[in-house]
Amino acid sequence: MSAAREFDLELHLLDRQVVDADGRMVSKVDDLELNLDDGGNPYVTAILVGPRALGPRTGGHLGRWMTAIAARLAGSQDPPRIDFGHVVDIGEEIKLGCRVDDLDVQSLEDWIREKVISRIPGSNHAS
Amino acid sequence: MNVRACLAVFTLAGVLSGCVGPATTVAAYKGKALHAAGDALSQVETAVLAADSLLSGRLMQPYTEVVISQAETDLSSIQNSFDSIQPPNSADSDKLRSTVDDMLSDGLTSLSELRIALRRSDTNTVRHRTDALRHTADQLDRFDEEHS
Amino acid sequence: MKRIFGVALGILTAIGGFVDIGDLVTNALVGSRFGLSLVWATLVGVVGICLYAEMSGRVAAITGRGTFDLVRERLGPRVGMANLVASFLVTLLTFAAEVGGVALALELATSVNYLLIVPIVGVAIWFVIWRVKFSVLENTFGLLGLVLIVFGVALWKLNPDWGDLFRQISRPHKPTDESLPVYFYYAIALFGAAMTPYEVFFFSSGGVEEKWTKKDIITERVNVFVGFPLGGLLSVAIAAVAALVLLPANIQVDTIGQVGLPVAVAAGKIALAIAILGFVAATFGAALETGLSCGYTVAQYYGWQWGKFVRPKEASRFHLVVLMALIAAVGTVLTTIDPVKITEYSVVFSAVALPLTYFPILVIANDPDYMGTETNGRISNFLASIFLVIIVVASVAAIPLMLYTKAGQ
Amino acid sequence: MRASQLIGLEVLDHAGQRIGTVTDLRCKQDGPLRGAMCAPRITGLLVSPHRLGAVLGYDRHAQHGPWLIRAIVGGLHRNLTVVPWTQVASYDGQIKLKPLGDSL
Repeated sequence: MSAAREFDLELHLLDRQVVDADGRMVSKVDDLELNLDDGGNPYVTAILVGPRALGPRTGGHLGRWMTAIAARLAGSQDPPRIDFGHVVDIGEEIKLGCRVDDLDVQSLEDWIREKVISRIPGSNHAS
Repeated sequence: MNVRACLAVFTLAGVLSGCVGPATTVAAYKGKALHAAGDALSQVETAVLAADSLLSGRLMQPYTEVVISQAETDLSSIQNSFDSIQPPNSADSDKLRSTVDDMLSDGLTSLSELRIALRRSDTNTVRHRTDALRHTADQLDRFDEEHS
Repeated sequence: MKRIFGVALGILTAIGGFVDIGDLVTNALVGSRFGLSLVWATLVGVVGICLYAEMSGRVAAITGRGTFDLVRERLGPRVGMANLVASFLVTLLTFAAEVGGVALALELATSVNYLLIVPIVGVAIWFVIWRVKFSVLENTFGLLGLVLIVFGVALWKLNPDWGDLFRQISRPHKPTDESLPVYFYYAIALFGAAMTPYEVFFFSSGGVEEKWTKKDIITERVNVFVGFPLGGLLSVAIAAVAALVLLPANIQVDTIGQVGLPVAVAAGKIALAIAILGFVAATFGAALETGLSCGYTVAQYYGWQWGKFVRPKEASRFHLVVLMALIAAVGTVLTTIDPVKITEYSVVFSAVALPLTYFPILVIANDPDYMGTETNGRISNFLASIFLVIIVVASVAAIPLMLYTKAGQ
Repeated sequence: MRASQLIGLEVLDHAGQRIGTVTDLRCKQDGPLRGAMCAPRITGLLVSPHRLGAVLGYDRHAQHGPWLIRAIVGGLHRNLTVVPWTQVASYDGQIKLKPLGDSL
């Protein structure tokens, strides 16, 4: 990374595709978690993913409905987070240094894989 | 174009297709009679074309059966929706109604008999019914010219 | 070998995507009512889809990402969501029309009631999407769809007065007994049939599935500028044979059976059998494309793993969306709504939804951040801007015209 | 706190005068070290006088492409100002700025 690169959060980070070390698509950057450093300046500490992060930004009935259902299913308002430490490259896509299975951010994907898709024969046969 | 507008449009469009409201004026009723005659003509001519093609060996039996029974179903729904329209109380409208209704009924009977003959591969009856349909088609065509 | 498959993708998207149930029905219907006086709308649609598909294919090749991935990134989640809902519903409606189309075509071949065939078609679609390799899927239905050339043979065998046909096309005049709003309603329907949004979703996502890169841009351009005009010619042939055989007999097309009749009249049983095979291949190919596109649009918006290039287990949500779209499509046809009616609505609503994805793709195709040096050239930008106006006008006029003409009554 | 809770807020100067809405957060990658690289630290707010631009998503950056696009989209992007984060007094519900001379 070049020295102290400057960019805009919404333009270069928000809604970008997050890809893991194997190139598998993890999620979009649905929102970003900010914390204050000792100088009082906010800085990005994590990528927030899933409907609980995206819902408020989509707004309207669909947005609220999406957030409410996800929150009830997961039993908490806070969306899953990917610590910003995992990010190794901010470019066309946001690349992570780890694999998606090591992160606990795809509970819906895992649930559907277990309950539906892997039950259908041939589900691990790439085509 | 928010989500609500988009969904409302879908339901509205769904409702609109093919509903026939009650006729009010004589002219409107004539318009509906012409429209029904035109639709009926299309179904009868389809059956004639399919039967002729079958008889001249250019069309397969299953295909013909499907086309003809489809024409029969459509013609009966054309007749039902036309008959369900309340005509304005004028002698001309009543005369118009009976003329069109007779043609539609003739067409429907010929079509049903054609379908039955077809399934029995009874070529003579198919030929006769097709000629009868051709006659009904000419009537509908003349009706169309005279009144439009 | 790669290049041949590349061209196959183009042919499939041209035939399977271009000539689908929407084109078969709309072109035959318009031919039987308006003769060739509306062919200009199909030709405008062909030029439009060439531009639109080329742009989105190039965007996919350079960025390696699908249409809706970029639409959300470029427009933000709110506008992206409205875009997604509209495009998904139109694609689902088209998917239902395609499933109905396959069943109706098979009914013509077997005279088994189409409602009995629909569930079998549903299972077959799921099996092919689930197990058959992307490139195999492309080639089979691409090449099978080519047999629709039999409409061209039928047109030639009718040996029409070609001069008169050309005059009808180049100097269109509206038939006297049809009103102007109905004329323009069907112009928009033809335009929507030619420029269906799912073709672009499938084409660009297919580009990502095939892992296109910058060097594939030439293949992509060949695919588009060979594939779509070929599809356009077939559509014109379908309209022409209907105009020559059905129009004089006062037959107005409202069933698939009528669409095939001119081929039988002109060239007999074998030609018709080939045409039926073409109907099945084109509508089945298009059903796969629309089914996958339902999955592509939603998965690309949310950023889920998508695509057939990974094992289904690794793209569970994508495959679940495709499965649910398939169940919804089969369910819609099983409600006994006439599939031809569904088709007529799907092409008009395609025209309505077009600007939603065309505009962002046009913006992205000009953005050096995304495209580097491969941004639009001056000519393509000039044409693309003209089409932006055409597409917006068609989109705005579509629904008022539909309501006014009671869907072209 | 989430980025989306800052973006879209109204920005008022210390006299309570509305300047515009936050359409983006400019940042520099020189925050505390986290894993492979420094975290992006917010250095300023991008404030646009238009609300529509932010909603439509076309207020982003200089517009390329045919004149028609520039005409439709370009207009939304005219005078975008960057307000340094040090100028921000509070950001609860609205962004209130400190008096001009104060942040130096």
